Amino acid sequence: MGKNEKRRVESVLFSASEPVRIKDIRESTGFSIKIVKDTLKELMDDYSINRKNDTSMEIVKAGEKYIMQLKKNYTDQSMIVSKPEIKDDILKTLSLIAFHQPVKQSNLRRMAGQKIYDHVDELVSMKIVNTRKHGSTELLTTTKLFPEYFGIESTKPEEIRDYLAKKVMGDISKSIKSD
Amino acid sequence: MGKNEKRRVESVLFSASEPVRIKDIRESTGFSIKIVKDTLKELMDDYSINRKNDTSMEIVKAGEKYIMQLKKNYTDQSMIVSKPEIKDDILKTLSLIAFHQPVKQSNLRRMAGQKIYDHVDELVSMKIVNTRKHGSTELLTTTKLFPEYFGIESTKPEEIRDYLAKKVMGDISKSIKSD
Amino acid sequence: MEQLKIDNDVINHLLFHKSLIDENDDATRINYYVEMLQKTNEGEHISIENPFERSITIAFELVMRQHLDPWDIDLVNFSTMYIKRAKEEKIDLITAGRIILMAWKILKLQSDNLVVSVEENQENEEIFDWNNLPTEMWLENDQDYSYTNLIMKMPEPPLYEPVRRDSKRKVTLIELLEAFNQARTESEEYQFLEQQRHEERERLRIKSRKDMKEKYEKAKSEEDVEAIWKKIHNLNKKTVSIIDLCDTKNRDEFIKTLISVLFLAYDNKIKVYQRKFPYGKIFIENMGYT
Repeated sequence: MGKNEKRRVESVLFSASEPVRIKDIRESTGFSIKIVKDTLKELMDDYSINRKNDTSMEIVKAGEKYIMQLKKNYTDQSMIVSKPEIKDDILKTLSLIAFHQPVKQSNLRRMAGQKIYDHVDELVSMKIVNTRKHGSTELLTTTKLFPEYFGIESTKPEEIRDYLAKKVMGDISKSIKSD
Repeated sequence: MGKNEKRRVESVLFSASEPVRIKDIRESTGFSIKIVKDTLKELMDDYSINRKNDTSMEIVKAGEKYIMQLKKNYTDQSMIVSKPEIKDDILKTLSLIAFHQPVKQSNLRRMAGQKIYDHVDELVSMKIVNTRKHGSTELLTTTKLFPEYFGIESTKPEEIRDYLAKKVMGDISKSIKSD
Repeated sequence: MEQLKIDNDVINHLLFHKSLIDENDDATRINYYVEMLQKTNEGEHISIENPFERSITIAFELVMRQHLDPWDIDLVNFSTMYIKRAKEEKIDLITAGRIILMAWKILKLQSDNLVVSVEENQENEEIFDWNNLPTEMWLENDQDYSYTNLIMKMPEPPLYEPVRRDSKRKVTLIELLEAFNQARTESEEYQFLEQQRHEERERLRIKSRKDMKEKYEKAKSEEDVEAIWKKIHNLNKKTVSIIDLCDTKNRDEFIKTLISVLFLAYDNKIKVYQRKFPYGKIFIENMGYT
């Protein structure tokens, strides 16, 4: 592939910030499927083999999609400058659900107010919280994704609960000690 | 600078979605201010001079901050997710404000007509333009966000003015000045 | 107290204000402020006995110390800071309130009025000089003129929005735990406040009942109740409206009737109800009617 094709496919991957399908790349560049595929292959080699030590990024296939991302050994120092994908407020609600699960939506509202309805919607759409009807209210639990996401070994609600409690209490006692 | 420094500073720039300060890079990498500055300089050269045709990205100074972004000639076809947010008409009004700043709103109206009132409102709400009462009219200036948003190195009004003059008039402005 | 380096903006602001007041108006007050500020500026310590004037000094100090724009004071913010200062300085709050209003008038309201008068002048000026304006006033040289012209004619603006990544990373466990810690505290506060609100509502409910009962006891007069009962009885209907019993436009009469009606209801002689709450007609059902 020519340099121009490479640069244009690369620019799509860079700006997308999330995995993109071959179809998406074809649509924005106007290249044929074959050209997109071949170019992707060459780009992946460039980043991971030919220019291995000259870039901290890589282009990888993730399922049926492609993404430009940091190579693993460079991810640590990007922590400070990149923003977390779940906003603070929503994260708080998630932690309450994780701790109190299975928890009735109405009880959660009593703990933290009206705003939790929006938060629950968003958490459900992220597939990290599950909701099921229970009488007139919803019963909320975390999904399998939750322990995966946070690298918690346990999948059982009680164990997640214990884990959170221990961690938070631990932090508190630490901060008390350091005072 | 060594390759390691370059890669680590590069990884910070890649993962930041907003321009970052030297201080932020120092915090994430643990390098001294001097190393960060030198590395940035080398990286900027790599992307824009040494490897000019081998990358669609560039690293630029945006006001007092630094950011990795697409080179201008790749911005059009890379749009899957991000689209230009500000309409051309408003960008024109903004380029008048940036050039003539501080400029009275009433004078701006004389240059470009009634529509500027809406444009100014939008630019103010985006925090790119600042307005301050001055007698009966508003005095308009660009804010600190302006160079950051557009990836312009200069932060001083005179320098911004020169930058724009050069863009629009090319060498004409130089010959006028030297007269 | 720490000596203040007076912001010249504030003095200029006052002088500007002074230069614009009507000749017939008395400028003494402004002169006094300017003099006072200039003295402070020169490091002179001014002890002010008059609480009213001391309050004004504090207002100016705040404006200057907080580097507020004398043309544009955020009154809400200013008031909060001012009340705090006034408490510290032990100025009584009624004076302080008056001062805020006055400071506001001086710093904002009056300048707005002035702006209007300046505006009027400028508008006149504009119309006057319109023919000479375009190039001389604001496009002072060739470069300004060419730039502006080119911008207006060019199909594309010289500025473009660069494309950057919208990178988001995953939330870390530490962040989750921190969020949990905060959520717990906030939830406790939220529930505590809810509990307090609930108790307050309950307290008010009981109190208003008690008040009502006392008022009712005071207001009811056996004769009034008897008279209304007679009226209801004489209408000889199962259900009547309160409109049938009194002139509802006469406030006193209406209240007297309503209280008697309530008393009769209390005695189980009648039933009182509305079909539409709270503004619907008040109906009275005679329990003894057969």
